[in-house]
Amino acid sequence: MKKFINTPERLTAELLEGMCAAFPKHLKLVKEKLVCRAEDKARDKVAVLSMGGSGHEPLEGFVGPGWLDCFVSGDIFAAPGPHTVMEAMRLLKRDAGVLLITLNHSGDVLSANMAKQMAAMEGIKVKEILTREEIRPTEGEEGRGLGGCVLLYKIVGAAAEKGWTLDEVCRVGEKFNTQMAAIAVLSEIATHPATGGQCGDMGEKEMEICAGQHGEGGGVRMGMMSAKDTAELLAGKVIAKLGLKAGDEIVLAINGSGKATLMELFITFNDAKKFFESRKIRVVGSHVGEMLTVQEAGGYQMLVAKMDDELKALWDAPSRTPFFCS
Amino acid sequence: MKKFINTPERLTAELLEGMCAAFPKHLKLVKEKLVCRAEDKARDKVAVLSMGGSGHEPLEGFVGPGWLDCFVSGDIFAAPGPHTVMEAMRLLKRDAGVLLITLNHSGDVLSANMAKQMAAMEGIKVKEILTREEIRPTEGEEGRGLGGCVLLYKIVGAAAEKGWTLDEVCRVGEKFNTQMAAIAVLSEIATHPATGGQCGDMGEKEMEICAGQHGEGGGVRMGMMSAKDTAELLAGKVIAKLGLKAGDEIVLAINGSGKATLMELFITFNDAKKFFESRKIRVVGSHVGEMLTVQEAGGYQMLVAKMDDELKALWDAPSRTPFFCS
Amino acid sequence: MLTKDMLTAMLKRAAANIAAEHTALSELDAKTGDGDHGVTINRAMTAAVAALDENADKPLVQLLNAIAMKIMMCDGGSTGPLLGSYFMGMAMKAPSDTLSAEETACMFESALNNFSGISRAKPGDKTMMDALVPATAALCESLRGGGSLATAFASAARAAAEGAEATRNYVAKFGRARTMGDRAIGHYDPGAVSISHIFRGFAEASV
Amino acid sequence: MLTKDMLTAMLKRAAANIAAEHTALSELDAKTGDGDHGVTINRAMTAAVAALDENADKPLVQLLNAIAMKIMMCDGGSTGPLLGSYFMGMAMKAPSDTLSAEETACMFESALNNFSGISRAKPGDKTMMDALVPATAALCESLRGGGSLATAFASAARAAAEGAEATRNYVAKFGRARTMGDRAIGHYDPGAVSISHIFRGFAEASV
Ligand SMILES: Nc1ncnc2c1ncn2[C@@H]1O[C@H](COP(=O)(O)OP(=O)(O)O)[C@@H](O)[C@H]1O
Ligand SMILES: Nc1ncnc2c1ncn2[C@@H]1O[C@H](COP(=O)(O)OP(=O)(O)O)[C@@H](O)[C@H]1O
Ligand SMILES: [Mg+2]
Ligand SMILES: [Mg+2]
Ligand SMILES: [Mg+2]
Ligand SMILES: [Mg+2]
Repeated sequence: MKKFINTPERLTAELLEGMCAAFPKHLKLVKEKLVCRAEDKARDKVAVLSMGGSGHEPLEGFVGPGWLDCFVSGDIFAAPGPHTVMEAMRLLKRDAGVLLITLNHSGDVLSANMAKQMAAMEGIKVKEILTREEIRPTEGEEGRGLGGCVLLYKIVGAAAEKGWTLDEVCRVGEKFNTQMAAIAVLSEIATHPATGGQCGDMGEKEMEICAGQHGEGGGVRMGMMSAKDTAELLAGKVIAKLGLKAGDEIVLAINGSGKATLMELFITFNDAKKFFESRKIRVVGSHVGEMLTVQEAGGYQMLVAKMDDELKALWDAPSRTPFFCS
Repeated sequence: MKKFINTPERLTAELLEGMCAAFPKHLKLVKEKLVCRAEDKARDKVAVLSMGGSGHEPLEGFVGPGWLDCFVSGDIFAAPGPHTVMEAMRLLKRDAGVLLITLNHSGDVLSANMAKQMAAMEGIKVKEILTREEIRPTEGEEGRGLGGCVLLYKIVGAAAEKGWTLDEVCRVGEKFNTQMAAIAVLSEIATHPATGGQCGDMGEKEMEICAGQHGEGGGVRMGMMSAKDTAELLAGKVIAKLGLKAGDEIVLAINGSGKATLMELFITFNDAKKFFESRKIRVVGSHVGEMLTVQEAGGYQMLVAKMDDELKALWDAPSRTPFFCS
Repeated sequence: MLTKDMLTAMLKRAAANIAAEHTALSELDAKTGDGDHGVTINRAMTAAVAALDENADKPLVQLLNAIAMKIMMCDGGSTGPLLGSYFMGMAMKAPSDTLSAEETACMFESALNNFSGISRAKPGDKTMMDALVPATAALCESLRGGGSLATAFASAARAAAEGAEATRNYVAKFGRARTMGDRAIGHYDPGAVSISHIFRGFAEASV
Repeated sequence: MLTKDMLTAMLKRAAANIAAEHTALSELDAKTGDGDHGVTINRAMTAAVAALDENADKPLVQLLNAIAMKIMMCDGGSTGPLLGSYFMGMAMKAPSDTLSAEETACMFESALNNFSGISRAKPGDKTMMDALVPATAALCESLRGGGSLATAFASAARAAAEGAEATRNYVAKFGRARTMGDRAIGHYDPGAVSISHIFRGFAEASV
């Protein structure tokens, strides 16, 4: 492992400090692990909160008007403890309520569940949306939460900003959540930046689809393919999963996993968009870039959500955050 | 080389198409190689143009209100031909004039010079700023143009947007240009995405400072160091080069070269900022992310410019582009 | 009779075992997970020891609650909330600083019970449960059958080790290995291995 | 007498040589530059051949101008503008489709002259100039001394090859290798090597 870092113990603290220092007009760091808006949202609007381990930069930074109010960071690949999540809930506590977005990973779910119990005891009004939009190789398998959460942040962030009630924000968020899908392709495995260890290994000419985030290895291995063939393979699975048909409208985003160059991501987006359009599925919103990385993992996640007029209005609503220019 | 690409011949065409398709509200592609604003700037304002080989994504995309009007892309690591630059000048031709920003690399300079000659013959009013802000190991050596151009785009883009004359835009641009410095550290060498070849090689525990962009190897090799030690070494050279002293104000940006994780970049920014502040040099503007990459090269560029009130106002001016949220 | 001091010594010994094994545990996790279990379990056990030191003069129930809180304040991935609720469960059944054999058995059963509530995994699902369930059963059976603490914890440690060993043959139903299907077979569950190191520590400290 | 057809054949042969060597040329560029010289020179020479084919029935002066334009329309890095101005310089001194020995010499001198104007490099600066200057000198000396075209181009090719060979000993003053200082010594300049392949092609086609 060849990285510009300092002590492994302080990786997360330093990176969050650096992120907030680099974007002081957008972000402020509260209590070491809570990335919050530089200027708080009005208290009469629903607060939106998410959480997850670090090492997935810039996931912590989708905070700002029309986005999250706070992201609770854990340490490298480790969900934050229930107490830290609880701290964020206390900070955001308000009559309008708090929406927590949890990605379906064992640690996050365990932490969120305990934090919600504690919040209930303190009378904090919390609702939760659990994302598990990952497409798995076989039907019936439960998906994990991948980068689709970022698209969801945009939707519920916009709804909350408009002053919708917690029930309404939750309703539109759940609608979006059930209409989105993510599928990952992995070509190189990440290293854990604190231990230097690699999660699994990958042959010279191999790739893995449905690979999830860290290279846990729950996907399907196959030979490396061209950008176009890969994009079409993944897009085909998305179409099947979401039951997309001619006339449907989608948001399409390509999320780089870390090592993938922007060149690869743009080429892939281009191929994917053309494929959807050849099926008469219209791309009405899009993004390409790093949203949820896994260190220097190779490959990307294709993120797709089926849109309707209500969702499109939220997707297009103005917003401000360092890592997504709308 | 393990990349999600299609035919090597169409790399640039496909990536530019994908970039513009992904950000249709910001960008449009004109004639295969010209990345232009989705909505043209008013004709009575100075147009700003830059150029360079591809493979450095997202450099082509700093286009939009308060940024460039057009970026002329060449092919992988190859300056666009004089004719393509000329085409862009014809497109932007206006009484207010055109400002061309050229990075000091042999091919770009040769192309720009020929294009300027042709433009003069066609009566197109063009001025040029040549960036060569790179810090070289020994004094007197001429620097190359690195990622500092992006900071310059912001400054002259803002001035042009305000309706300043070509002379005024040029003056403030040249002022910024002489007050900025860039220094690169390279820890892993990029591959050429069309040939698959590597530019040079690098030992397991080696890094190179003053390394420029492609690993041409004009820098100083040394053992890999911590984020903090590296940042302080580079920042020290920046202070010396710009003659920074207590009370000075700077913009500080860390530009990832491709493979560097955002984690490394944030940690590095944090260390660099603290170092400047320990010298009583104030960071009044900042950015961290990928601006000018070199495929999956390891390491980053530290970009610094000395600011004054006029420059600060331009830096803070509102702007809109896909890869820099202001 | 299990005293507060004995339990303290047992926990410290367990933490020392984890500290010695954490690199290997992360390597195990790299096979079926995200390669950090050694980091998180070590962080949790280090937090437990810190809580032990900070609260040495408090009654056992408070001591155990402090351990649970401290663990849940760590960024523990799956491990933090699980281990935190284990200690919380212990605290629920720690009536005094000196526990009879029956009280000791009840305390460990309560720990398992509270753990299961948030875990939802069953034995055979390739999780920490695979070591915890047999270890607890062996411990309680021995204690209730009149075995000494040393005998009881030795038998619990053996059961935990066997349980962890058996995870090699399982497909994972919980945790990150869940998506691997059959390919998880042949790999140990790192969490179960950690539990076996912890129970080995209990046994080593109670001879 | 150099005819348009002979020059066409020479250029095609030169382009074929470059096509055969382009991978090696990129590898050379990887040592001291950005590893793409084979790509750019091949692109430029391919453009030249395309222009030759598209304009086969035009007078020589137009043919050469078309080549120059086509090359300058490529994304040629340093190579495009340099080679483009070389052909532009030829066009400036191509009075008819059949050139005398003196006219041929003048045309190649004009090409070098126009090239130098934008290059600004001198022999010894580790650039294409190191092959172009001696090749042009040898060509003109031979032509003016009454040598046949075959002899003249053979001697130009030899001089270009020697010039390219000598670049190994130079420090670069232009191009991407400029920043390497002494470390460029021991490596060939890829541009100069390309020029030597081109002049070798001229010689091969004029025997
Ligand atoms: N629901 C669960 N019940 C019991 N144990 C679990 C559960 N989920 C995960 N585990 C345990 O957690 C271990 C992984 O812990 P760790 O690596 O710290 O967390 P993460 O998976 O979040 O990275 C697994 O080996 C498994 O034993
Ligand atoms: N000013 C110059 N004069 C003559 N030749 C030059 C000059 N600058 C660069 N070159 C030549 O260009 C070659 C590199 O070409 P190429 O790789 O195509 O361009 P780039 O350096 O832009 O990648 C060098 O080997 C050198 O021979
Ligand atoms: Mg983890
Ligand atoms: Mg080049
Ligand atoms: Mg783990
Ligand atoms: Mg080159």
